[in-house]
Amino acid sequence: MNVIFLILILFLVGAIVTAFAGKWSSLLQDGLFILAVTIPAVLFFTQVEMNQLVGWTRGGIHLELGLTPFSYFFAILVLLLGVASAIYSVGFMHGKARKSYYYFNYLLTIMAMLGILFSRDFISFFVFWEIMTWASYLMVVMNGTRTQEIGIKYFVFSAIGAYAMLMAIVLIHAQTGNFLIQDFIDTYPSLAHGRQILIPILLLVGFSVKAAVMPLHVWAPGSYAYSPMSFTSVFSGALSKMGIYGMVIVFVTLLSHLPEGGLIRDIIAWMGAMTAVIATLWAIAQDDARKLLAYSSVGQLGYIVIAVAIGTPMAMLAGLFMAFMHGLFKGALFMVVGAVEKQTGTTDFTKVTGLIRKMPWTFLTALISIIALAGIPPLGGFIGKWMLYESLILSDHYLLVIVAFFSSTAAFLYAYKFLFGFFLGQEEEEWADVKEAPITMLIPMLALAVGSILLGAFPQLILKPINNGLISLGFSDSYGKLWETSTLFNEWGDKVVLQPIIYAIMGVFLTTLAFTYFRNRKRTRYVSTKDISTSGEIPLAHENLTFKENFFQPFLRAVEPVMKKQIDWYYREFGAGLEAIFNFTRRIYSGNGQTYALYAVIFLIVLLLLNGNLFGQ
Amino acid sequence: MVGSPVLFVAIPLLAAFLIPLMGMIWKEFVRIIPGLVLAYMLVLSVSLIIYIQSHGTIVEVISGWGPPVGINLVFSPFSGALTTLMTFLGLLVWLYSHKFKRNVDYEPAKKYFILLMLMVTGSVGMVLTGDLFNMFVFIEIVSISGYGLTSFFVRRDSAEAAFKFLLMGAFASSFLLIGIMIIYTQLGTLNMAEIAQRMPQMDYHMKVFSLIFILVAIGVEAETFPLNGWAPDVYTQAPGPISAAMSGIVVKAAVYANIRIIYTMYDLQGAYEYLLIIGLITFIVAETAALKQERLKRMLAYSSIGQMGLAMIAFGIGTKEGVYAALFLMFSHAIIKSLLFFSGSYLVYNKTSKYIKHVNGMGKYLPITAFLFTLGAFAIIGLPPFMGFWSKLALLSAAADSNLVILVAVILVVSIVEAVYYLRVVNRIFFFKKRANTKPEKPTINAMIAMLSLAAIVLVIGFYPDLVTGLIERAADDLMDKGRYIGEILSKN
Amino acid sequence: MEILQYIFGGIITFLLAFVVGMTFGGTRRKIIARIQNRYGPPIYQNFIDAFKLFSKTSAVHHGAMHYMGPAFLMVSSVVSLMFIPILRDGGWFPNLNFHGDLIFLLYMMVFGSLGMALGAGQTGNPNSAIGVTRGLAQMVGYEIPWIMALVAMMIQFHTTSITGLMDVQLQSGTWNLFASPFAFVAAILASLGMFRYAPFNIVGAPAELASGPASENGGKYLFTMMSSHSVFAFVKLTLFADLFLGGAGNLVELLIKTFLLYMIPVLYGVVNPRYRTEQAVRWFWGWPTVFGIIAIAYAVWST
Amino acid sequence: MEKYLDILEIAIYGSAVALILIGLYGALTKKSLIKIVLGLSIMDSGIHLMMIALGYLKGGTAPIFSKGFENSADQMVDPIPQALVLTAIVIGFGVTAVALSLVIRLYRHHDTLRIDEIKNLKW
Repeated sequence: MNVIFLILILFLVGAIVTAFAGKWSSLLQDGLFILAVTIPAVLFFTQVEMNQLVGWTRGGIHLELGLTPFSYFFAILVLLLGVASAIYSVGFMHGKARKSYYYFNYLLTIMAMLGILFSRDFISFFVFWEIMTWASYLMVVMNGTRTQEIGIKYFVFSAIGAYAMLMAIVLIHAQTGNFLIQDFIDTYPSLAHGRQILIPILLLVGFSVKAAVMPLHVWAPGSYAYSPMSFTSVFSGALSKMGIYGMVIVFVTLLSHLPEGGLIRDIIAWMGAMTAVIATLWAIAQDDARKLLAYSSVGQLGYIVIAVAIGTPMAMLAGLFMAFMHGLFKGALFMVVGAVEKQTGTTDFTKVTGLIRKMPWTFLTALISIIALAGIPPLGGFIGKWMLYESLILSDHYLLVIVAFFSSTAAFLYAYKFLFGFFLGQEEEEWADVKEAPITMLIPMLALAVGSILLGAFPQLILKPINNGLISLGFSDSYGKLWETSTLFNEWGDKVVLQPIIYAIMGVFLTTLAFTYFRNRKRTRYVSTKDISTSGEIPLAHENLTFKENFFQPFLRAVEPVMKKQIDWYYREFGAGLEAIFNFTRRIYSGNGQTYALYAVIFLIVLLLLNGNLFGQ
Repeated sequence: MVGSPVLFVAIPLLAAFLIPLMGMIWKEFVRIIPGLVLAYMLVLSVSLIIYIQSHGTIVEVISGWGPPVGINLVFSPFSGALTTLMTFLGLLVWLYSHKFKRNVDYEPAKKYFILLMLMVTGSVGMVLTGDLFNMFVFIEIVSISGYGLTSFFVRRDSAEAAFKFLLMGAFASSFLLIGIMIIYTQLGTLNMAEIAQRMPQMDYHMKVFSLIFILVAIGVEAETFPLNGWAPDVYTQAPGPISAAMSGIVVKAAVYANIRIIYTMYDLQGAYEYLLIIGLITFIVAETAALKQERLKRMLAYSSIGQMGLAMIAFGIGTKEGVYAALFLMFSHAIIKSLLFFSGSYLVYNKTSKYIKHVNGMGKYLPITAFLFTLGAFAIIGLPPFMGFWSKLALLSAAADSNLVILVAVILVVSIVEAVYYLRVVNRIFFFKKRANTKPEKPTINAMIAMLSLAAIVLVIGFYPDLVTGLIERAADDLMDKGRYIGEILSKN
Repeated sequence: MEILQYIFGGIITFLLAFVVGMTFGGTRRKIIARIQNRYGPPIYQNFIDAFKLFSKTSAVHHGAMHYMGPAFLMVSSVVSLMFIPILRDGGWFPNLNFHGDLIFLLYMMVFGSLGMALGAGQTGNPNSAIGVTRGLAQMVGYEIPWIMALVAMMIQFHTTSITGLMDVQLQSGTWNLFASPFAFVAAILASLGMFRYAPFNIVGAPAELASGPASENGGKYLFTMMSSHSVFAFVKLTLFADLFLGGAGNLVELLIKTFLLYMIPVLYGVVNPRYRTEQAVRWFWGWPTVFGIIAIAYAVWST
Repeated sequence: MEKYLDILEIAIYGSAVALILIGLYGALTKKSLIKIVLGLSIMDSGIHLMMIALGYLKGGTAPIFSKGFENSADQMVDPIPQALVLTAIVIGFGVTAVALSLVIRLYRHHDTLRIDEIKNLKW
């Protein structure tokens, strides 16, 4: 059996077996679950060969699976996060309800994502895409909170995307006569112009939904926030990247042949930019960590979309690098939220506070990941941002630079809010006996955080697969050597050399720390956060020293005009209107049998009157 | 040849008369014999299907009278495939209700099983017959047994539903008679093959008039848009398995009749457009009406109507791909909707009002039933890798191949509505708290077998559609090849 | 050996920046005092303060982040300093001049605020947190005109490196102040916020917040913060001089140019009351941003 | 004789159409369930009558091959409509019976025979 099949089938079998193993032993189930993820992952990295196609026919449709260098890059992300989050899940789901359900859908989602990456024809692509959708849908509604709202919204938007894609797929079939992706790419330049425009747009709509591009992003905040956090780290970290995966393929292989391609790219890029801005602003306004990170994910995906839509070689590298980084740090951050939720029972900033000394390792993960998120050198996040800005400037998208930079700066606000909200600030009595998260949760978190640091120093680790992947898509190879040195440079010859920067930063940091810390260590003592100077007055016991509510109120007041109404609101109104119309039209079925008979007679008479026109010779 | 198509009609009719007599010997016969008959019909149709693959279509001439005068039964790949599907479903419905009606007295049970058997027989007859008037008779058999079965539960509003059904049915049969009459006066024959052969001679207006009367008449049974007012009521009030049989068997037969008439008998291009437009309207109206339903079975009913609309759209496309898609849709819908009706009935078992809210929290108490319902819901929405996906793909592909881009878009948009109302129910099953006054009822073992076998089909075909695509393709070929149909029947003359 | 050279150059540069920054700070206090009709502290008062803080011993701390806050701040100022050419043509230690560009510098410069904010956060003092939120909000405000000005320069001169921009001025013989005047205006207006002098001093707000983020720090912490602020002021001024005034050939020229630039926020601050945070943010998104847009338009048009 | 037959034919067709229309009117406008069922029956009768009339051949004989009529197939009335009508009448009878039994059930359940008041199932 081919190893690609084997991997997919192992996941499927693993899902079923794991789901039922819970009947006998919880420990066995956990073990099987980890194995069900790691064995295929190991197989993938050791056995799968590039560009080897397996074809077979199903229902009269020729299907092909295989691995390209481009999907290899995404597969790294999926499996990395998949394995990390699986280990984390074992700790996170311990003692929670619906564990079997969770494991089943988790494995199915990972399988579907790998399947998408393996697919070399549109039908397998779509099949895996939809499996991914419904498996993740089942995860979103898993907690049972607001399922009719959040879950349905997720599904409706997924369906909009998937059906747009399906429409494109059947149109493609009408043109080429089969469903193979490569055949379509080859015939695309010779299509009629209308189809040439319509098909990529439909595909892009499909991918934009998963990539949460405005205005199709409204499902994302709720769905990310209400899934189990251990899944959200995959959901936001890897699953959303499937949209990016598709978009890049469309941009590179299709739109480059289209005269209007540039316009479409610009529109998408601007949509991405608006997503980044609006989502960032909403993230700042959130008081719930899950929602904050959810909006933040949408915003970060916005940057990635900008980058891949611009589509210069450097922008592509930037976008894909950021996609990978986002997987790492957002995965870790969602895990942090999960850990806090597990240990305290809530994720509300206004309730939890001062956990830094209770959960130091969790805090460390959060700190590193937040620094990566904010794009501050020397971590990996900066490299992506840097390449993004440089490529935007070089490709004359100046306004986009401003917009992207604005949202990136504004991201500092919520980044700070996240750290401050959970870990800093007053240490309240209520959380005095919170313990550090279990080791199974800490290890994957820290591993991802280390990944962020590692990619800051050695971006070539991941730039190399990206580069290979882009070249295999037929992308021009002007940056072929980029990853060989750790030097980033733009076409104007300006550069950032990472190693000395990192040394300088570390050197100064350690020196200063030594200066303030080591000389004082013996003589200072730790005092609690209650023991603070308040302009000479001693705070009384009942005085509130916790600053939590309306955290960024001044800023939010400044940006109030753009945040008056969420896009959500328009969709809700639209949906409610539609439902009202449907509710009205179904009154055709009045309940009176005689009316029905009358319909029949009238229908007959109308047809008889129309006869010549209706059934023309 | 292992048997004759006549047996499809003869055996059940004979059994129907024998059952009351046998019932006097041992009461259980009333429940068992219909099952045996249906099983026999299934075996027969499967063996005939295998037979015709090597020997070609069977045309059975009854009592030696040749086609123009006598009645004939045609077991072609197309009608054979449908017969197999119907008898299979009939058997499952019987299996499902075998114990389901345990608590029902002898008298009602007798009526129930006899009528069920007759309904299946009538539907099979509609599919097999090659004679227009004979088709009318079978339609009436189906309808009358349908009226009886609908009003089975005395204490509900079932009589109301049955009366509406009857009213529409009576109009339909009148119209059908008029249509048949016009054809007969013009062409002097009632044999469908001969009608098809002589159709070009017919006066254009007469042709259109007759077609309209027949379409409206059969449209009542086939649940096309302005004629389907009875359908939701009947589905709501009939016993669960009967709803399944209605949507899986009766409506399929009616759609078959519709299609046979348009594809084989008439040569009017506009009829395809009629199918397309009416199908589309049916689809849209039904799916949107289903969105806000409060009763589970009524929702399923509208969904069923909508799916039939889809099948009609597919037939209306008129190409071979379209016919293939339509047959696939009919097949998958019959299986999936039966699964939904079967499992849905248990989810709202204890409440006669069958409100959707009664399914709240049932996932915890009836895990397997709830899982099967979910499977059915996912399949009918068209999510891969379940069966519904392949049929929907075939439909969309056929529409796209015929350059009907707008149609593809409309179907997909309305499908989203469909997804919404199904998922709302699924969410209720699993994630809502059980209501205090609902009592979960465990399915009987027979019902479970019936549901599991349907679910197995949904899954297996979903992963391996090749099992049926060959059969469906042959059926589609058969329907498209009008000349061969005429030739095969008339050669028996 | 290169490393040693970097370290040595770094230390010397740091000392220069420290001294200049402190002196400028003292001058500012004096000027403000005189305008307010006071006598004011001597110019070297800052040195005295720094020495006093340096020799004090802290008795308490609030945990790890509390220690790291000042360190982050110092990293931000010193590393930024290392990337800025002090004098043109390598008249001073080159440090890391050729290893970074403007965008890198932008991020390096905000690094400190975030790190400081973390340190302030752990103290648990609500005033610190309030100050931080105001500071971050204000930062989002002024970064917009600032990045616009920089992007305008990049467009106009096709380089993102600071040395590159200096070379451009050297070759053309005109300062960028004249070559792209609107960018200069936008950048200067943004710099008002960067210095956090009045009217943008609500972050520290000495009167009611007890100097905001810094409120829990004393002794060595405060010394570290104070010196890094001074260095940072020097960094910003030198950067402006490099970008817009053609850099400096020797130290005297550098001092004159930076002092003149320094007077702009100082004098603007003296004659203005304090803005509320949202007013400040909106102010930055008003005229400074308009100038920024004009600068970009001008840059696109002129290339 | 010829003229008489013509008039007869017109009368038969006319009465068939009239019956159909009367039946339609009754079934579509009368609110009483019984009247609706009656209307349906009348409509059926009209259709049956029309079918018979269509199969009628002017001056034809009964379609029975008996002594003396062996070669007169051309003169015979078409037998098929008659056969059909027989079947249809039986079916119509059955439907009417079912309908009336349903009416009884409805009356017991709803205490009314007005069709517009029996609307528990709608939308």
